[in-house]
Amino acid sequence: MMRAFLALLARDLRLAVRLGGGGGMAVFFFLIVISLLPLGIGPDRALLAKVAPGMLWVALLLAALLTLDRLFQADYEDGSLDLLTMGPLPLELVVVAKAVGHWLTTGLPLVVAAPLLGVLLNLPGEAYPPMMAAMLIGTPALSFLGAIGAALTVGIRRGGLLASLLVLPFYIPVLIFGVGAADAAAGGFSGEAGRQSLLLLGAVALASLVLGPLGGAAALRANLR
Amino acid sequence: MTISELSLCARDLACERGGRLVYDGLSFSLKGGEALVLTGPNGAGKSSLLRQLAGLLDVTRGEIALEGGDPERTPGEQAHYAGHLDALKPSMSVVETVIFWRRFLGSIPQGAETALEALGLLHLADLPVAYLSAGQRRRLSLARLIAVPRPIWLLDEPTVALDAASVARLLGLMKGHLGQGGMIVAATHLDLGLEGAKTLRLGAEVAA
Amino acid sequence: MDEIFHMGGYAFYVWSAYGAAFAVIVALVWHSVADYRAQTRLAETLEKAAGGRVRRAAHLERETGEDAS
Amino acid sequence: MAAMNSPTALQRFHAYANPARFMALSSRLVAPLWILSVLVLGAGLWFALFDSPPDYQQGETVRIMYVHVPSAWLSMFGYGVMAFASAVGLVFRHPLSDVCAKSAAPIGASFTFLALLTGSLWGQPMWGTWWEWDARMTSVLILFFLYLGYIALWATIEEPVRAARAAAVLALVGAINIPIIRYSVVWWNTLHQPASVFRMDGPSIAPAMLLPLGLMGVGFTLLFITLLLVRMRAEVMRRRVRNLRLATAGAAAEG
Repeated sequence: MMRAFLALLARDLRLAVRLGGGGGMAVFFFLIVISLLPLGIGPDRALLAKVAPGMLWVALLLAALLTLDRLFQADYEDGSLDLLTMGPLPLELVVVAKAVGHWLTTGLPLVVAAPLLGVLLNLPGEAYPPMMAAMLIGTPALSFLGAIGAALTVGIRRGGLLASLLVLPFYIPVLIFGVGAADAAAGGFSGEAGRQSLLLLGAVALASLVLGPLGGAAALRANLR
Repeated sequence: MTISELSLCARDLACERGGRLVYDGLSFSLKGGEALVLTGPNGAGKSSLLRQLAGLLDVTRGEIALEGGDPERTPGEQAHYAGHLDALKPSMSVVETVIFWRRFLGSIPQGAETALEALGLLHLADLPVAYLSAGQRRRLSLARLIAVPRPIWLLDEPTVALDAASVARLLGLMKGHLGQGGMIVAATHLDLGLEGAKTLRLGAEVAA
Repeated sequence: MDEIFHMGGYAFYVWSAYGAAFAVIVALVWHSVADYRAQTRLAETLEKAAGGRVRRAAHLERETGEDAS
Repeated sequence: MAAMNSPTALQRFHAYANPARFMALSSRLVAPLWILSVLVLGAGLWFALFDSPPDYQQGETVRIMYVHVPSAWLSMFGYGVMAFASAVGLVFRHPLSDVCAKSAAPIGASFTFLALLTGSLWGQPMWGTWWEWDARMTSVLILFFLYLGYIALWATIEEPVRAARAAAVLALVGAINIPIIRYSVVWWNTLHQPASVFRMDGPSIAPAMLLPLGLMGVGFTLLFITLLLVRMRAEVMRRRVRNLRLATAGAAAEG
């Protein structure tokens, strides 16, 4: 079973690397959205620093949403998904493998790109460590919760947009606690509020690790059969 | 475990698609070494029956039972389903595709040559799937049957896009599978020439 | 010599800039050369596999032109 | 371009654009170009780091200029090469110009990134900020996006000829759009904040700095050309591999 899990994960990573698109495209989108912000609200450094944590998180959520439709859609269209359900691996673990692959190829590159973009928004130096910690904790939740939305809309034409609408409400706790962690540091008040946000974010992430595979597998079963 | 003791039974099977009853009260039984050929007009439910047997489609009524197989696994997990879609990734090479199937479907670590040899694809092993012709893709898709041993083969129009030589090759593989005590359920318009195969004509049941 | 590395107190910025430039250029050179070697090796193996069936000269003539059709 | 309209020039152009001839010619050029690039860059580095005076205003940080300015130059030169090759590719339909445009993009993008990065490292000690949304930096950032979009388009379309056409259109639209973007950004920036906060045009360059800057500029350009040739050779080989593979699959279908 472990071998089947690793085989699927390795295949997804290999496909992501070969096709290029995926994670690179998400990082590119992230970069573009962040660069549009100063063009929209003006190059006022103090103002940018104030909105930086929130905007980084919002842009990161949007970039992650953009890639959700790749999670199951391609495998559905070429018939691979049928095979994935016929293997020895429980469907829940298939969803875990897909979500882990999605995080490694999308979530992780976005987190790596975030500090560079923080520079563009004049994010204060002390906000970087908590923001990075929050993003590292929060992005797996984006992949696992996103898997539910992607599974719900698999097989629907232009399902990507619908998946975004379905998933966004689930992303709200991640956004609130994630921004909370960075804002607390940027605002200069004690580490207490930031630590609390990080803990809550961790709880959300852990819950999504359970909820995502269960919900995703249930949605796939409902959609496929 | 000898797979010749296997038997696959469908009792009183019904299928409903989009509110329409495709078939109802369908029963058959198949023993190891036997083949069942599904015939009938378009929309009679040949593909639906195969997907139900594979566990890819919910059974509206009735039941599907596999006796003598691995009790830990569903019938679908002991079957190969080759549908209209070939489940191939253009950016993976031929040999990578087969190795992935062996690892994922059968937890078999290595070795893909036998399957590629059996379908005459060995000389294309390192070629990315994107370069294959329709017939070569079909053959690669069918290489799964050989790459991962499973007792039941569910084939939906397996000869589509295959030339005469490849059809003969496939037929040889099917006979070999039956000879080892496996089972085949195939939907086809073409007369495959499988001696002693049972035939199930779909569409007639609903009309009668 | 020390004052050169000290860069009038701006060592971090100056050496970072040169370091970054060096890293980017080395990465670019490495990627370009490695890609060329890999493609050449691949082409040679494929040509060997193709054997006498397709002559090399014929390929040189149409290797990029063929796609334009 | 005008010269190419005469038949002999066009013939000569096509002769050089023949991939086999290109491979033969470039294989003789690559090694000397590597040596020349390294020599010029080595001399440039010596003057840049050890044998040029610090600036009376910017102090030692002025040495960042010797990598920053050549990178910025190549970011534009690279786009120029890419756009020109794209235009030639669209008009004359010769695949070698597509190869040239495709190969120039990652090099140009790398040097654009380097220009942004070294600019940032220069900005922090001089202006006290890593990044400022000033007109020039913003438009270089947008140029970087154009490069990335161009590369992404190439990567997305499987079939080389179709990818080349689409990418060429993008490169040309981008070339027309760059001045417009540039002016809009200048206008945008001056609207929001006075341009007097800081300016890139510092004191005019002293002759002692001109030598390392010139050497580095020439060295970077030589390096660009060398890299372009190597990448073009790799691309030609990639297409050969593609055709060989198509032939393998085709031959298997016949046999």
